[in-house]
Amino acid sequence: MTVRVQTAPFDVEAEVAALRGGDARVGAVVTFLGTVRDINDGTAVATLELEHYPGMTEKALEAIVAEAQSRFDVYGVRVVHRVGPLAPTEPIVLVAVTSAHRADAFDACRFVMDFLKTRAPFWKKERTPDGDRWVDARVSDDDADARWG
Amino acid sequence: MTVRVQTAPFDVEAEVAALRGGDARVGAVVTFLGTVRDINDGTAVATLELEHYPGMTEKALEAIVAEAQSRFDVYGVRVVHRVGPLAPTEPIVLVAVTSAHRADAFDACRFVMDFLKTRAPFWKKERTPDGDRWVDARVSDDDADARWG
Amino acid sequence: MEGTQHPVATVRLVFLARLRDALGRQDETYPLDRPISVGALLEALRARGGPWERELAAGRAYKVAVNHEVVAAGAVVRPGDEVAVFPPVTGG
Amino acid sequence: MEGTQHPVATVRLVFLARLRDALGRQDETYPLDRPISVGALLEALRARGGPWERELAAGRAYKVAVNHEVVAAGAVVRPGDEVAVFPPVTGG
Repeated sequence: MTVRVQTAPFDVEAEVAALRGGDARVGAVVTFLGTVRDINDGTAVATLELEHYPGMTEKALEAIVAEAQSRFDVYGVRVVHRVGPLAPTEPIVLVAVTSAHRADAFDACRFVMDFLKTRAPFWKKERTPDGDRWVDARVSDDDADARWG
Repeated sequence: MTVRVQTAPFDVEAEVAALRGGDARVGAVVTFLGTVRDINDGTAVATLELEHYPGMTEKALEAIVAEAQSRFDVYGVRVVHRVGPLAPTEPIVLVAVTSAHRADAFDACRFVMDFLKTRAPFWKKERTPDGDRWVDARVSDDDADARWG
Repeated sequence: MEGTQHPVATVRLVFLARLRDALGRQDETYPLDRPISVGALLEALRARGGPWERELAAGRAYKVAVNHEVVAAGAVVRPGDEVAVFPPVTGG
Repeated sequence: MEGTQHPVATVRLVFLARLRDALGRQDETYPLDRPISVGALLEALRARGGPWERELAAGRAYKVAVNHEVVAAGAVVRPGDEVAVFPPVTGG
């Protein structure tokens, strides 16, 4: 399974080991780990609540991975995204990519994250000292998505 | 220690955990792991032998990290590079970067790898079925370095 | 195969995240016995007034997916489809 | 502080990787009692003939570091310095 959405924590080392799979063609492994910050746009965040749309979210992630695999020369791509309540410093998302060379691994990992941020159906709610609030979409994420043309 | 050169294997999970250090300002962790390929430029490789220049190599890596920290908005950068004999699939180098946001983490990690490949005093010798051979510098690495201007 | 043995005369509506909170429901079974456009469906929902009129107004930022694919207002909704309405995504 | 109590009249030469193999040594203590340019030092080494003349020829791809900093041929080598000669790097 290259794509998973789950409430449970994930084990980065195990995910990367499974992706590498002892394949000696692999020369480069790039991973992105997204973690909960305790400050967002200047507001203290106690807990983040992540929601997805079961069925559609998995399909969207699979489409993003397929697009990355068609654009870049990579061997494997894995995406694990958590949902539910998450405290500061907890991992939210892991994207791991293997390739023969570093340029494709970096490009593909970044591409997946940029598209995931703008295309994948996930929504964040922050629990702050002033109450709960849904996070608004960031303009900078749309810009990052637009980079890929 | 943000920079280390060693013959022993490294533990990616432990290195990343030490770099993150429970810092809730961190929202993005990008890691690059370089691993030994069994094929290089079409030749089967049995073992790689990595050599460095003790003293100068560590200084060069520290300069690369300092340059990355001045160019990008990152919290921490860690580089661990192995030397000595390495078999296919074994990790050679780890670069890990923490930042508030993913763009700086990706840029800094890639910058460090591009400069490490072209500036850091490491030399590779391949043990192939046809005998040992020193690896020649890659033109594509110089190109990657030139990207950063 | 849908509709050959048991004709479906409804669509499932799904509301997510902030819109679910604002509209006060997570999903509903909506009667629909013939194809209509997404725009016409939204117009019918807005006619409920209150939060429906406010949240689904033309200028508001929200998206519609039919059977898990984001679509424009001209897309067609058929009986048996699943139609989701949600705010811009903020994942990762 | 170097040279105040025990004047140094040598430099340490270090040869790395393929050049160490080709020149047949890893390092040597080289007599030097006054500053000279890197170019003049290389010229003196080339005068040894054989692999020295071949490997350190002007057109060959190699680099020189003085006290761990890569330098050009015009740089100055002083007694007490460490001078390393090595092929283009191929790390990571």
